Amino acid sequence: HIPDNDNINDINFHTGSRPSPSDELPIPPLHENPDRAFDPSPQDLDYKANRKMLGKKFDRNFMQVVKPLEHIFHPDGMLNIRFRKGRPKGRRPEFIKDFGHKISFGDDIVKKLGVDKRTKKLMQKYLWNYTYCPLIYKWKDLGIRFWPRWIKEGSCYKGRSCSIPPGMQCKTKSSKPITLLRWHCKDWNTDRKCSWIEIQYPIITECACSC
Amino acid sequence: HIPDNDNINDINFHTGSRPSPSDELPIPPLHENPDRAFDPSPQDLDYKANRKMLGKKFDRNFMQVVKPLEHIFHPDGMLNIRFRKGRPKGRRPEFIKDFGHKISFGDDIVKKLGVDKRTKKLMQKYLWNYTYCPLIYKWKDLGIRFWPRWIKEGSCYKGRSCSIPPGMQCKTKSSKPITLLRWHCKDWNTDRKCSWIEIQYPIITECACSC
Amino acid sequence: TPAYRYARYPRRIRRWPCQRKQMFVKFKDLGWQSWIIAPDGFQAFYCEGECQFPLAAHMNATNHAIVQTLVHLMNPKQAPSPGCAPTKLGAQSVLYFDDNLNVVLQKFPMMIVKSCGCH
Amino acid sequence: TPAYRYARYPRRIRRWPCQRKQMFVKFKDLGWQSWIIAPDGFQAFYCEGECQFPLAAHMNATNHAIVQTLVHLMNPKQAPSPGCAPTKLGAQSVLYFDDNLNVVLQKFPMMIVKSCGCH
Repeated sequence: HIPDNDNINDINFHTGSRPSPSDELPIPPLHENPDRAFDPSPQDLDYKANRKMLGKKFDRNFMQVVKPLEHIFHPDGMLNIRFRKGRPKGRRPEFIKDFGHKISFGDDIVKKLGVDKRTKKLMQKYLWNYTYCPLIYKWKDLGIRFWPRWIKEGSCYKGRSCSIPPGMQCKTKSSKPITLLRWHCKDWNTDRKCSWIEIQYPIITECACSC
Repeated sequence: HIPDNDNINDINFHTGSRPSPSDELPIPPLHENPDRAFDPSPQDLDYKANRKMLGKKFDRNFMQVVKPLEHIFHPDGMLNIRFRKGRPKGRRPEFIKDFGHKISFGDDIVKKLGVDKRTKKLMQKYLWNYTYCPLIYKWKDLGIRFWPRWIKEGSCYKGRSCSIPPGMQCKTKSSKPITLLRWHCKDWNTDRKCSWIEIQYPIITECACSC
Repeated sequence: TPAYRYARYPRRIRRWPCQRKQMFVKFKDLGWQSWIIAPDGFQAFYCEGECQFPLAAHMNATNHAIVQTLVHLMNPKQAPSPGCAPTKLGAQSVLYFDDNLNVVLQKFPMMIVKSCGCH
Repeated sequence: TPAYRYARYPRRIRRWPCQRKQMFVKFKDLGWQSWIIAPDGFQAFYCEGECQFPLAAHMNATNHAIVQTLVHLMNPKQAPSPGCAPTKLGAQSVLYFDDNLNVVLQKFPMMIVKSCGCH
């Protein structure tokens, strides 16, 4: 069955004859062919020209051409936490909102929390902080074939377990792509003209507690 | 390397040439050869003789010769919960004892629970109940080749998730063996004399919340 | 080496695709009736068959198997086609003599082939 | 059938035990340079070799493979010896054209053989 909008590059078109990607993050580093013939030369690294090529997609929060100061001061990354009124900024998770309801086992055994509304809210706030999975941002050098070459990668804080009872860990929940330029030689043939192409690089933007 | 106490039946002695068991519970039902020649006859089912064979190992709490009343009244099993002072009977889990400590992210961000000791104990009690994994006992008929043929099996309550955030489930934590008799024909040859042998059957005795 | 080529280039005949086949195992045939009390045997199945391009969807081929299939097609000398192996295995309960010569009932994982695929 | 016997009873020659071997895959050789931007190739490895009794510990044989090995030894007509297949596979990052013709960097799981065993 060949679909109407037949796209020969459609990975689904080739099911069984092409490998399939996964959405999982983080991704292992891209393995680079060490031959320097595939590197851009100094004239290809012109800031103005490349900046113009990216246009509006250039996002100074996530990419830099030279080694960022933040990387020099925080080489192991920076915790990205924002609190508001003593608990994490953002929407309250459903399980926090539902916390404190009657616990029932079978038909006749019921256990209540037994505290007033104000105390219940204090407890919810504590659990919200306890189960919160903050992001860690760390600058990474992708190498000369990417432009800009420094990007701010997100990862999930992996300290103590984020659940009660312990057992679950902070893991990737959401991501978004940032646009970069990649120096590419068609067919990996240096006789051909090499050029910059636009690519999408995934950045982890949210973490959540899970098994 | 052949050990001094060379036991030819030692499963480790045959590593690589024999399959290995696992401690996981529950176990799937034993598949029985349907040929009735391998069943005990009425004279082999004499209560007095078999009871004497088992001796002290007969445990009326876990085994019965005829269909138990409990099975007629509770065919889907009975929840085995015991509470004391409003929380589960038994030792307080470590993570409940530790609940309420300061939460820290990195070096300078710290969140406290902010309630008095009495309220903290109320919260701990609630969480203890919430994360509690009770046992369910259900009578099961093992068939005529086991004596007694009815045993009380344990399983773990699988309702809502037992963790905060949700994600973990109640799973087997501990088990103990009960001793039963098994009607066995040596080499599965009915020309040979068949007899009762003592066997150990695993019963789940404790459940805990885990990924 | 000749043997290598022998294994790689079999006679051009029609072969069956990778699939699950029956294999009823009688413990007595393996000499295991001395340590296994029950059951006396079980249906273990096994996997056998070819993994050739293009791999059908139900072959549950890993990404690596897809790559290897194509490498073999382009250049049989570089690699054989992937093997037909179990992709899912189920457990079997066995009543047997343990290390202490007690007869115990335990679960033996990964004893029965549930499905086969190209790996 | 003769073909069946042919596959099962190869010439009695010395064969290598199940092991991991190198297989460097160049995407250009597979015609994949049109949809894969980078890398230009990778070391995928593959598994090949015999699974004969007794299976060595590092073969990471499943319980089923142990049973099948013995069945084959006792009666080669009933089943072949187990296959040598990957027991552990690793991921590879790839920069490629997706369905929307955007060039994206994504993880492709189970691309590289880490270890082989009898399955």
